[in-house]
Amino acid sequence: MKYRIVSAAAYIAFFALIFLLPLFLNGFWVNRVAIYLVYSICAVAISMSWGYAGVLNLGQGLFFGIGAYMLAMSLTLALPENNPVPELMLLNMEPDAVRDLCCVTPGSFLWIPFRSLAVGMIAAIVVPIVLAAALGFVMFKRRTAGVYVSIITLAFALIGQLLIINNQPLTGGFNGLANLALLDIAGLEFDPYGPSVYYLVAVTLLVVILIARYLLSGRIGQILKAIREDEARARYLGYDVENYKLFIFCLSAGVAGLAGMLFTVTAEFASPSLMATSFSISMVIWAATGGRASLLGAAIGALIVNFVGSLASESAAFQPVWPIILGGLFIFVVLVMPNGLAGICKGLIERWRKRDAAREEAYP
Amino acid sequence: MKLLQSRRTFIKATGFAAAGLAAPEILRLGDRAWAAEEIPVGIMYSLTGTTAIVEKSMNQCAQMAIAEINAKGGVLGKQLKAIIEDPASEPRIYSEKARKLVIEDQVPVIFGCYTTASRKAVLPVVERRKGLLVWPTWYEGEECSKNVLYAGSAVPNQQLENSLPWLKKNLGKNKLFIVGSDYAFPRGMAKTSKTICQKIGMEVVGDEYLPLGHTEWASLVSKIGSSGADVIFSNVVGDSIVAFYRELRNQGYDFDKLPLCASTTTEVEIKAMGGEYAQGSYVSLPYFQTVDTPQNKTFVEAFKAVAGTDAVTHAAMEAVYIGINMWAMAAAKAGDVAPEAVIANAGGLSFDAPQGKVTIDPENLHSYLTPRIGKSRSDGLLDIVDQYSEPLLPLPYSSVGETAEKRICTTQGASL
Amino acid sequence: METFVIGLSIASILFMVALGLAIIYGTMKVINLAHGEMVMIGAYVTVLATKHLGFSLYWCLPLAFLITAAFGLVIERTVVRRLYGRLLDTLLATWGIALILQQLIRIHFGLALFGIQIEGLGSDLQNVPVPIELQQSFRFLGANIPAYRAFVFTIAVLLGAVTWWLVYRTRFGNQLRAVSVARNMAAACGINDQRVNALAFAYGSGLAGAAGVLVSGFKTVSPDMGTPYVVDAFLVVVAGGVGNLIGTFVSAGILGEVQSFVATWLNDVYGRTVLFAVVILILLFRPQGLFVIKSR
Amino acid sequence: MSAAANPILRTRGLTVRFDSIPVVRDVDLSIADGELRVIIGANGAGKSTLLDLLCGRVLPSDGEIWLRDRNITGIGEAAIARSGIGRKFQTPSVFKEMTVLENLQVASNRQVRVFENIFARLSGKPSEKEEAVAARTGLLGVMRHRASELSHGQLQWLELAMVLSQDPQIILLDEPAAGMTADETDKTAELLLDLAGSHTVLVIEHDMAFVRTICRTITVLHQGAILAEGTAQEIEHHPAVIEAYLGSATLSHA
Repeated sequence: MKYRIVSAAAYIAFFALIFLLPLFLNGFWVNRVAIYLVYSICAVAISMSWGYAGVLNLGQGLFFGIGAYMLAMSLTLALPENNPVPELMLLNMEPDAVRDLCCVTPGSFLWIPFRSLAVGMIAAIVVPIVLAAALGFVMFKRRTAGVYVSIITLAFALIGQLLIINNQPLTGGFNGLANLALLDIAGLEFDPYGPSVYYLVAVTLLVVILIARYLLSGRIGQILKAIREDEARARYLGYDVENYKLFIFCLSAGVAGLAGMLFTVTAEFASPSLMATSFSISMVIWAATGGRASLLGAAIGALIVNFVGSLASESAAFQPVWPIILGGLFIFVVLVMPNGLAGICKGLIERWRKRDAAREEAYP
Repeated sequence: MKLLQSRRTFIKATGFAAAGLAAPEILRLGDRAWAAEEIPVGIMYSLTGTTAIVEKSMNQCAQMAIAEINAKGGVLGKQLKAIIEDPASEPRIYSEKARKLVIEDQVPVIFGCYTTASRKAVLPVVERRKGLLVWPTWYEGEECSKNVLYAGSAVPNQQLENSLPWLKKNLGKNKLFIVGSDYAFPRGMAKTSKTICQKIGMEVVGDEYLPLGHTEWASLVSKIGSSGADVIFSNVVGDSIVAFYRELRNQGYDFDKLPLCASTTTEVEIKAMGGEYAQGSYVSLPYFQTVDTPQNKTFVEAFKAVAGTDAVTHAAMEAVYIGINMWAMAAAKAGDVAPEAVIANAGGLSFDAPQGKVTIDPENLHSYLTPRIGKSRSDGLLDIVDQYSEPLLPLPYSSVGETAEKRICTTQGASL
Repeated sequence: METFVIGLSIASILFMVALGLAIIYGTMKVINLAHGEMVMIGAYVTVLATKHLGFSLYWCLPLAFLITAAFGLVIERTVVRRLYGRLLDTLLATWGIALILQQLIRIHFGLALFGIQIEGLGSDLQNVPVPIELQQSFRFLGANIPAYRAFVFTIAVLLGAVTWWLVYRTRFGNQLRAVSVARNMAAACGINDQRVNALAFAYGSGLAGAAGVLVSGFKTVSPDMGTPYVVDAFLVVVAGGVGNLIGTFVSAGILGEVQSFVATWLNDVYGRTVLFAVVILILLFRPQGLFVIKSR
Repeated sequence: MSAAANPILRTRGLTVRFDSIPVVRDVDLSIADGELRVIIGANGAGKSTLLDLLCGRVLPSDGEIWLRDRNITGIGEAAIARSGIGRKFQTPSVFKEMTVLENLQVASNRQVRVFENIFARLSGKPSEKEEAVAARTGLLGVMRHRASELSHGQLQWLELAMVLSQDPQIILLDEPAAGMTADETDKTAELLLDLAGSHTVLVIEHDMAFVRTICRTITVLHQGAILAEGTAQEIEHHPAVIEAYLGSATLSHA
């Protein structure tokens, strides 16, 4: 019972801090922390699939990147100068091509639905889910598990990144999409340096964590945990393990896509570098540092690692050794604190509980 | 703080948050006042990550240029104070660091970026927050921002208008194969090349792209061999270059029989692959270490004093040097370091750079540069075999048909 | 024909890197994400040995093998050993090792912080002199064959053969296979499974180091050169069937050829895409890989 | 061979080969509703593989498995489990990091599809059924303990309890008394006898003494094929069995 109280208190304290923070920050820091909160959402997504179900996706960056691209496409078209055809296509079209989105470059018709902002926002979540479903279906139906999943998702993300770079007339290629309108929903303009975007991100993080917690503390969370513990046993109890994995894989991809979409709003660009292996693995380390099996822990881990990282890179003394510290952190977390910061806290509470229990026994 | 308070529409809707605006300034982290006698300037070249190889030397050169300016009394009587950030070769971090420089440190100018991808990530920041980026690298053009000073950066027409006709006339070559890394610059170069080739009667027999950082060139090199090309134009970038040249040698190609002209192979890459692999190949850039001007002699000496005797100077680095100096000139002329003032006064300024005279075009804020062709020697430097007597007009949109008569990028912006 | 030869040479590099990975993965089910860094270290050993010791490329092969094997041994002893049975965690820890190794090269093992620079280290690209006889190319069966690639192919086959002999014809190999099939049983039979693990890890790393020497001669040497190799090599191992050297050999051949042919017809991006698709297909229809040792 | 009047489980010509070596050969098995059947045989006789076949872990190379009038060959472990076959392994396989109650909750939840579970809430208290099963297996006192804290015998019972909460029609048990103390073994035997009748139980066992205490019908597997079937007494005097095992002395220690 005590653990529950402590955990609830931790949630409240964290979100109180997050919601009050902008009062003390200037535009730059509001924006920077907002981006870190976006990363927190990524870490939560990793925690959902890895921490709760043992599915370690090392290609999460692909889903994040796709989410970013989907909204970025809509925001590109929202600029008046990008109508009827975005500049990137004018630069890449054949000289005699028709200047219309239907056929200015091969595949440009795919952009047509993105004239609507709503489509962009929905696609940012749905497209990652659909892709994850397709990949997950193939993987899980074939009983691919453990490290195989990790490596296949990693390779999948690499290919996705290459294809986006390779199709410059359609995607903007290596440079990505950077000339974007501000997000504007029903006249409400979201300024990346103001509290509007910050609170958009913070509220989304809150909602994501609450929903994820609601789901995962219910029956499905228990079943996923069981699958993580012993897949075969779950199967002999009649559970279609593949479907459960597929479910959490897709859910996690959808959350990553949502985070990607918010990244576009906050950082004002989408680029294939978001799909790089190193970025995907960073997400995992954020979650691992904070505690893979704790949604709040993962979110906090993302904040801490990024914050310390940016400070280190801004100090001349730390800058050259920061990658070594980061690498060391990987090893340290894995060897010494596999359940991350949250694990340490849980351990402390457990000890506290046991001490209390012992005391109660001693003095009945 | 004035800049920061624009666009706060949402905030007014929430009284809770509006209270935040009234919070004492002292509580706001990170605001700091600069000593009145110093002007902070941002320097943002990657010190880590994949492009650090080149960007490190650009960082050194930028610091050197700032030290020189300060030694001469600074800008408007104030010393420049460099704030150095490491964007780690990642557009994501470029964007973040640019925000820090523009908003938090409130620098009036950022000298930085090397790849177009990084510039594109920085662009929204400087455009929306009314900052100024001084961009150094030769690139594909196709950009006409009024918050970027393209000082010293060549655009495709300045690398191609000289070299392609030269290959045809002096070497008698007619069939061109274009290779490049897979991104906007090589593709833009290829488009401009095709336009020029059509005009001068050369045939483009193929253009192929490989992902950045790709090092397996065997298939592509053998494709060049079977394409019937008699000359190669390379827009390959970064570490792929080494593998590409080595593969050409391994498959038995000879630059005397099948010449190669490159747009991005600088002294740095040649040093890395070993001079003997590049020997005999051509490069088209406005600057080589071997350029024979008094300014260059001092520039090379000064840089070697900073970076060591076996350091090489190269075009991107020279462009950094040009950019910083021209920014200082523009600020001096404007009597102000504010980005709008600097931009408004940059047009028409000339600077005696190591490569010769460089002038900013008032229409598109790009630079008149002197096109040159160098031929690699075995020691890794290049002999200049051809150069224009006058700097050439920059046409950033030459890939989509911009000409001196029909400008696409003007003071009004780009009209495609 | 030339496309085929190119495929073979892509395959030989893939094979050399994958072979080490296959042994490590087969024995202890650990995926070493720092395996690419072993390739990188091999390449840097070549750079340093040719620059400072005047070694020729040939002599760098055994030297790099020994040095990377030593690195492998240290990694196994200090980190990997503590993580047996925690596969996903090993993945992360070895990625951390990879980061550290790369950065150590960039900052000259930390000496740069004290102002000491070693020529051949740092974040620059490096170059390795290739013996002149390997810079030629010759004609064979009507195709133009680069000597260097023929050399790479020969070494790959040679190392493959040595490894095969080692695994299937020696006492160590017996122990290795015993451990990979049934660790506890092997341990119960008096095999020192920890020692076998350590040796296997070192040997696998050494192979990667040797591959690094070969790579250094025709590709780029830089601190982050190794990263792309791991994923490709792992795909080869998976497609070939885990714990099966012949499978690794054949799948490296097939994947190398696939990439080469598609790259020639379309381009290298699609080459890689198809390669990945082929691996997925293999997993779909033969989840155990091309060659399977069936067991209960 | 065996001809139960109303078989709940039948196999026809069940065969499996590993690397073309047959491990189970042409097994025709027929188990009556409510029967308690024991399968014995030497090491490598194919006993565990036979159970693996029945629960879908191993696919047969030939032959069919019928559960009442449904062919369940090759429909997958989860589907087989859902159709009413529960399996307990020789080394207990439970969810170690979860509490006993959680283990039982996962097992007793019979709505196994993803969408039935997304919004399902958990109760912090055991349901009646879970409590009953726990009482039957003597786990009531340790409901809140993590499975990893249990003794070996308790783990065996926990797994059995999980199989029971599945409401299976048939329970497959692989050496349920392995590694138990004499006391625990007796309790297990009692439990099995208790189960028979209400459930159909198929047990693999090595320990002939244990077999005698629980058993009605015995099937002897030898080199993957059925050698004999009958009561304990019949089996111990069956000439083929005696020949195969070089005398009943060996068999009793097999």
